[in-house]
Amino acid sequence: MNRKGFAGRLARLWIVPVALVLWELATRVAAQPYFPAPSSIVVRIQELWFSGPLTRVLLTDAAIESFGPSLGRLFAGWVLAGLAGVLLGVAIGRSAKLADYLDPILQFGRAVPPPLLVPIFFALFQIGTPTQLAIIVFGVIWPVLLNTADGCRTVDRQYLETARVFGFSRPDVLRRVVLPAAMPKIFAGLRLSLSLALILMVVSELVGSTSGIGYGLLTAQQNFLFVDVWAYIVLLGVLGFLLNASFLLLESRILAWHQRARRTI
Amino acid sequence: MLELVDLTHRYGTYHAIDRINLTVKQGEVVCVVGPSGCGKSTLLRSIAGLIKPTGGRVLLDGRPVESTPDNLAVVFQDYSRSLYPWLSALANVSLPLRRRGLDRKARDEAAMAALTEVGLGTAAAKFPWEMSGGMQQRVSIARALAYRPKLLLMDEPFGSVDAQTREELEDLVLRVCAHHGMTILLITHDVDESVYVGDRVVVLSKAPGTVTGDLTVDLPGPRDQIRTRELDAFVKLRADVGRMVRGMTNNNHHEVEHR
Amino acid sequence: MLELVDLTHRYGTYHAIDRINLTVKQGEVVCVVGPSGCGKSTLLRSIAGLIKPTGGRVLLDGRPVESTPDNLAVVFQDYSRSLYPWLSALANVSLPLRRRGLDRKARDEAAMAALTEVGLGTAAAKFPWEMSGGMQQRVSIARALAYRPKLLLMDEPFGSVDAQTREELEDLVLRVCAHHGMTILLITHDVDESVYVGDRVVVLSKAPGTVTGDLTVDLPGPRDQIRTRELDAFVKLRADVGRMVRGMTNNNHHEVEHR
Amino acid sequence: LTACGGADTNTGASTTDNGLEKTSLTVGIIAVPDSAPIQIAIDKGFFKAEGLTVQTSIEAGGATATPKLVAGQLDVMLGNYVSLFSAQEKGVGKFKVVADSYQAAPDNFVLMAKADDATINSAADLAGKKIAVNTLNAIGTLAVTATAKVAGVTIETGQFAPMPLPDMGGALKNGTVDAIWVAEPFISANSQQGAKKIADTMSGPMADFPIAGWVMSDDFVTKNPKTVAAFQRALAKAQQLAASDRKAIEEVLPKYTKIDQATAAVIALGVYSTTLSEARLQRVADTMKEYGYLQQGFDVKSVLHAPAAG
Amino acid sequence: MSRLIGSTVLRGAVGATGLLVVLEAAGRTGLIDTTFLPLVSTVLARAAELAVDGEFLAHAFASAEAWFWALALTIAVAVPAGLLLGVARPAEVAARPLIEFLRPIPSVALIPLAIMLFQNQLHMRMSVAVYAATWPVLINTIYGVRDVDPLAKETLRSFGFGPGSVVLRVVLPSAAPFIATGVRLAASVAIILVVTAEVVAGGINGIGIFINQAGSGNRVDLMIAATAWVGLFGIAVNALLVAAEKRVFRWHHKRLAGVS
Ligand SMILES: Nc1ncnc2c1ncn2[C@@H]1O[C@H](COP(=O)(O)OP(=O)(O)OP(=O)(O)O)[C@@H](O)[C@H]1O
Ligand SMILES: Nc1ncnc2c1ncn2[C@@H]1O[C@H](COP(=O)(O)OP(=O)(O)OP(=O)(O)O)[C@@H](O)[C@H]1O
Ligand SMILES: [Mg+2]
Ligand SMILES: [Mg+2]
Repeated sequence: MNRKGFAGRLARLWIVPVALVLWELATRVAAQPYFPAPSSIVVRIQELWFSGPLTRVLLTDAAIESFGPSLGRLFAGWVLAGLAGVLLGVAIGRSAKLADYLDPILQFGRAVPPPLLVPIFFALFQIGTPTQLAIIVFGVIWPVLLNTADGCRTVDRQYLETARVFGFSRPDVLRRVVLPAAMPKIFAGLRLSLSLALILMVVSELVGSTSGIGYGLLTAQQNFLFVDVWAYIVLLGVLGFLLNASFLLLESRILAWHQRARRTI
Repeated sequence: MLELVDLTHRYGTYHAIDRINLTVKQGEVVCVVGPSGCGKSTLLRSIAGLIKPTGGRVLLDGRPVESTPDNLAVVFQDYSRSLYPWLSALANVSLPLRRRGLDRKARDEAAMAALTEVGLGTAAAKFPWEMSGGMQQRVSIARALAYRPKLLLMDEPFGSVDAQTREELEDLVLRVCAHHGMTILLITHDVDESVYVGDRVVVLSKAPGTVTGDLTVDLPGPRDQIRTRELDAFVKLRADVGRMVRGMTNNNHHEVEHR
Repeated sequence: MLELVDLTHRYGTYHAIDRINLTVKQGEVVCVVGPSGCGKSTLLRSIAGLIKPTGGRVLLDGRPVESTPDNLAVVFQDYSRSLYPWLSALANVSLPLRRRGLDRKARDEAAMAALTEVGLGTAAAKFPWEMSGGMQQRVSIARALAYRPKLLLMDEPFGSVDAQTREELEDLVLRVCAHHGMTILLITHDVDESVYVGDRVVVLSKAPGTVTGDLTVDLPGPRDQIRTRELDAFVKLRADVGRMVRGMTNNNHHEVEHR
Repeated sequence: LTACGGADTNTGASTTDNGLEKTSLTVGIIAVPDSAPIQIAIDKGFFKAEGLTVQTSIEAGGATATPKLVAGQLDVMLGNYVSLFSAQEKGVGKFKVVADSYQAAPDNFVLMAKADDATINSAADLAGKKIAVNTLNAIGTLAVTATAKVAGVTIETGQFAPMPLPDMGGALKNGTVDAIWVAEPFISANSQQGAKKIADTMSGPMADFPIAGWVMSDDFVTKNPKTVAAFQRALAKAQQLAASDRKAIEEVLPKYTKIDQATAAVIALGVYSTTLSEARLQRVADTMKEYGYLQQGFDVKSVLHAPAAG
Repeated sequence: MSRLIGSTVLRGAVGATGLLVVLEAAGRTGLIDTTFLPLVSTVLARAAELAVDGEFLAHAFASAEAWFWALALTIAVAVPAGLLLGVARPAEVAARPLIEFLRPIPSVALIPLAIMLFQNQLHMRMSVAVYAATWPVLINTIYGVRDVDPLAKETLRSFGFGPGSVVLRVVLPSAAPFIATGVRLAASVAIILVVTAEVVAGGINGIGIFINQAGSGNRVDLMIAATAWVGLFGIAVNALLVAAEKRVFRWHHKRLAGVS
C-alpha cells in the first residue's frame, strides 16, 4: 500500500474525531455519573490495560489475563458457528424437505434468549469453557444459517440449469455454483455474526465465570464503577471495529468479482 | 437418437407447445424455426430435462428422458445469465470439463483452444461482465463445443454477433460437430442460417407451437458460405422455409402487412 | 443535436473506443455497425451518460452531457436484465411514463397501445420471467417507444425476434420516430437492416473502435420492406457497408477466410 | 417524573386525602422473602388507608434497580445495604433509607458444596475455590468473605462467579464452581440434589446482619415529605405484622414469587425489622469498610430518614 | 398449494416431535439429569397450564407489545438507513467506523444506561431491542442494495429518473427479499432482547419478569415452560413473515426457485 492509500484510509476515519468531540461535549453538559466523558474513559483504559511494560506492547497483566481467553473463545465460537451455519444453511437451502423437517426447531432455537439456556448447557456440558463456547455458537449461528439458506435457495435459476445440462456432479454444483452465488449473502451473515460473537462472548461470561471481558464488565457494573463500565464498552467497540476491518479485508479479496461486477458509476 | 412423441407443455393454463412429434438421427443437424414466443425454448428445455413436459415423451436412444441426459450441452438464449460471473472466461469454459476426467492443465488447454476458435484467445482472462454481449455469447458457444457433447442444443446462438463472425461460427460448429459426430438441435430466427446449417429444418407454428413443416435440406457436401448460398437449391429451400414461417405468423400482428 | 468529439474510453487499461467523432442531426436515424466487441455498447453507454468516458466529449444540443440527458430512451442489448421481474409487462412499460406527468390511467393506456403495436397486446399481464426471449425484447422496445424520447438509443434491438417480426418492428420504429420527430442511434449487426433503417450508416473498426466509414443512405421516401430492398441503390449500399465491415474484421480471427 | 407502566397519578380514588404530594407509587421489590411487607401492606389495604396506590415492579437486583430509582422510574425500592452504600459512596445518586426491612437469622444464607466432594467441608476449605454468588459486590460476597476470614481463609474477589440462583445447582454438579451461596428455597432443593451445607454465612461476625431496607432518592424525600410519611406509616404496620405473624408472610409469598405454599411453610426466614436503627446499619458500613467495600468511612446517618413518629 | 402447506406443516411437526421424543427419552433414561432439567412431558404440561393462566398472559402481552413496537421501529430506522448507506458509498465509508464501533456493544451492558435515558419500561425495553435488532436489517439492506443488477438501475436512470426514484423503484424492490431475511433475523433478535431486558432489568410485567419470579422459587419447570412460549412465539412470527414474503415476493421465488 502506498503512502497516499494509507493517508486515504486514515482520512476515512474523519468521523471518529467529530463523534468524540460531540460525545465529550454532550457528557460535560449532562454531567451525569452514568455518562462519563470520553477523555476520562480513555485515561481509565490506559490505566486498566495499557500501562504495562513496553515488551508486552504496554499490555498489563489484567489485559492479558482477560483478553486472551475471551478472544480465544470468541474466535473459536465464531469459526464453529460459521462452519456449522454454512453447512446447515446449505443443507436446508438446497433441500426443501430437510428445511421442512428442521424449520420449527430452528425457528424455536433462534428466538430463545441464550442466557436462558445456560441451565440446559450446564446439564449437557461438564465443564466451564464448553458451556461458554456453546452459548457463543448458539447465539451467533443464526445470521449465518439464515443468510446461507436464503442465498442457496435463491440462486439464479439459469446458473443451476447450466450446471445441470453440463452434468455437474452434486458436489460440484454446490461448491462451484451454489456457494459462489450465495457468497455475498453468506458474507453478510458472517459479518453480522462476528460482532454478535463479541456480544455473546460477554454474555457467556456473565454467568459462572471468574475472568474475561464480560466478567470484568459485570464486576464494574455491579460495583457502580461507571468509568470502568464505559472503558469496557469502548474496548468492545474498538475490538469490534478492528475485527470488522479485518473481515472486510478478507471479504474484498474473496468477493472481488462481485464488487466489480456490481459496480456502477 | 432423439425422439419426441406428442410433446406438450403448459405453463399453468398457458399452452406453450402442443403435441410435437420429431425424430432426430444420430449426427443430424436439425434447425428449428418459428415465430417469437411459439415455444422453441420450451421445446429445448423439455429435451434438456429442465422442465417436465405436461404431456408426451422425450426419448433419447430409445430411453425416456427423466432428468437431464448425460453428454448434453446447451447454449442458452439468455447466454449472459448462463455464464458464472465469479469465473473468468477460461474458467467458465473449463469448468464443465471436470466431468471429462481431465486434469487441470488439460482442461485449461482444451478451454483455451475453444476460446481461440471463437476468436476470444486474447480475452480468456476476462470476466463475463467485462465482455461485450457478442463475446459472452461466444464464450458460451466455446463452452458447449469444448465439452464435446453427443447432443448439442443451441438456442439462438449467433444472435449477438456480427455477420462475419456469425458465418465463421456457423462453420466452426458444423466442422466440430461433424468431426466428433455430435447431433445438433439449433433454434434460430434466421431462415438463411437454418437452411445453411441444417440437414433438416423444422418449422413451428405460432403458440401453442406445433410442427407445421419438416424439410430435408438436400445440399451437397461440406457447406461453404459463398458457394452453398449461391446454389439454386439453397435459394429455393430458403424461399420455401420463408414461406412456411410467414404463413405461420401472418395473422400474428396488427400492423399493416406488406404483401 | 448529438455531437461526439474525440470520444475515448478505457476500461482500466483496456482501450475500448478511440477518438470517435460523430454528429447526428435532429430527426436522423443513424445505424452503427461493427465487429463484436468493438465498443458499440460502450459508445451508447457514454452517450446515455451511464459511463463517464475517459476522453473526449459528448454534446447534446450543444451542451456537454454530464449525467443522463433528459428525454432519452435506451433499448439495452441485454434486454432481459433491463426488465423488472417484479413488474408485469404493462407495468414495465408504463413505469417510465411517470416522468411524463401522466395519470395512472393515461399511462396504462399508452403502455397498452405500445405493447399492442409490438404484438404483445395479449401478454400485457405476463411477468418478464413468463415470457420468451423475443417477447422480452419487444417489451423493452415498447417501453422505449411509449416514452416518446427525443433521442432513442437502441443496442441490437431486434436480435431475438423472427425475421417477419423483425421487419415489422423496423417499420414500427421508423414510423413512430418519423411521426414524433425522434432522433435514433441504432446499433445492429445486420448490414441489410442498417441500410434499410438508417439515414446514415457508421462503421466502427475492431477494438479499440474508431469510425472507419460513414455512409449516407440516399434511398427514396417512406421505406418499404419489399420495394426498398429491391432497389439497385439498396443492393449497392449494402455491398458497400458489407465490404467495409468485412475489411475491419478480416484479420480478426484465426479461421480460414472464405475469400 | 412520571411513574411507569401506565399507573396514573390521580387522587380521586383516595378517600383520606391529607394533602399528599403524590398518591401513586411504584415500588421496586425483589422476588425474595425480604419484600413480603409491601405485599402484606397492599393486601391488607394499609396503603389504601393512607391514600396511596402502590404498584410493584419486580426487580432483578440492585445494579438495575438503583438507576431506576435515580431516574425516577421507581419511587421506592428494596435495596440491599451493601450495594446501596457502595452506590452512594460512588456518587451514583443520593439515597434515603426510609425503613428497615429484613435482617439475617441463622441458616438464612449458607454455603453448600457437593456432598461427595471430600476436599471441601467447611469455610476453612474455601481457599482458591470457585464460589457462586448471585451478585458481585453485595451481601453475598461480603458474608462469604467475612465467614471465611473467621475460619482463617482470605477470599480473593476473583473467586466469586456470579450466576442466577436457579443455575447454581447445575453449576455445582458439573464442576463449574466448587461452592454455592444460596438462600431458601434453594437450600432445601440443593440438599435433595446431593449438596451439603458447609457453613452458615450469617453467624459469627455476620450474625443478625441487616440485609435490606426500603430506599427512596433524597430528592424524592425532600419533595414529597407527606407521601413519604404516609408510606412509612403504612409500611410500619406491615413490618410489624410480618415480624409477629409468620402466617402473614406465608400467605403473600406465592403472590410475588413462585415459592409455593408448602415450601413457604417450611423455609427458614430472617427477621423483619420494625425500627430503623442507626447503630445497626452503621455496623454494615463498618464491616464494608473493613473488607474494602467502602473506601472512606461512611456515616449512615446521612442516608437515614426515620419515620417522624416512632 | 394447500396440500403443499399441509406437507410442510406435517414435516415440521414430525421433526419437532422427533426431537421432543429424543429429549424425553434422554431424561427418562438418565442421560440428562432431570433434577436440573425437567422432563419434556413435565415442561409441556406446565406450558399448557400457562396458556390459560391469566397472569402469565398479561406478562406475555406486555412482552409482545414491546417486541412489536421494537420491530416496527427497527424497520422504520434501519431500512432507510441501509438504503442510503448502500447507495451512497461515501456515506457508508464515513459511517462505517461508527457503525462497527456500536455494533459489538452488548445491549446487556447498555441496559443500565437505557434505564437512565428512558422513563418508561416499554420504552426502555424497546430501545434495547431496537439497538440490537437494527444491525441485521441494516447490514442485510446494505448487502442487498449492493447486489442489485447495475443494468436494472441504469435502465431507469436512462429514462431520466433521479437517484431517489431509482432507489425507490429499483433498488428497494430488488433488495427487498434479502432485506426481508434481515427482518426475520431482527424479529427474533428483538424477542431475545425484550425478554433479556426484562430478566436483567426487571419491571412491572413481561415474560422475563415471570421467569425471574419462577427462578426465585426454583421452579425450573416454569422457567423452561415460559421460555418455550418465547420460542413458540418465535416460530409463529417467523411463519407469518415467511408467508408474507411468499406473497409479496412471488416474482422472486418464481424466477429464482430451483429447477422444477
Ligand atoms: N415460466 C413461464 N411461465 C409462463 N409462461 C411461460 C413461461 N415461460 C414461457 N412461457 C410462455 O410460453 C410461450 C413459449 O415460450 P418460449 O420461451 O418457449 O418461446 P420461444 O419460441 O423460445 O420464443 P423466442 O423466439 O421469442 O425466444 C411464450 O408465450 C411464453 O409467454
Ligand atoms: N466493464 C468492463 N470492464 C472491462 N472491459 C469491458 C467492460 N465492458 C466492456 N469491456 C470491453 O470493451 C470492449 C467493447 O465492449 P462493448 O460492449 O462496447 O462491445 P460491443 O461493440 O457492444 O460488442 P457486441 O457487438 O459484442 O455487443 C470489449 O472488448 C469488452 O471486453
Ligand atoms: Mg426462446
Ligand atoms: Mg454490445
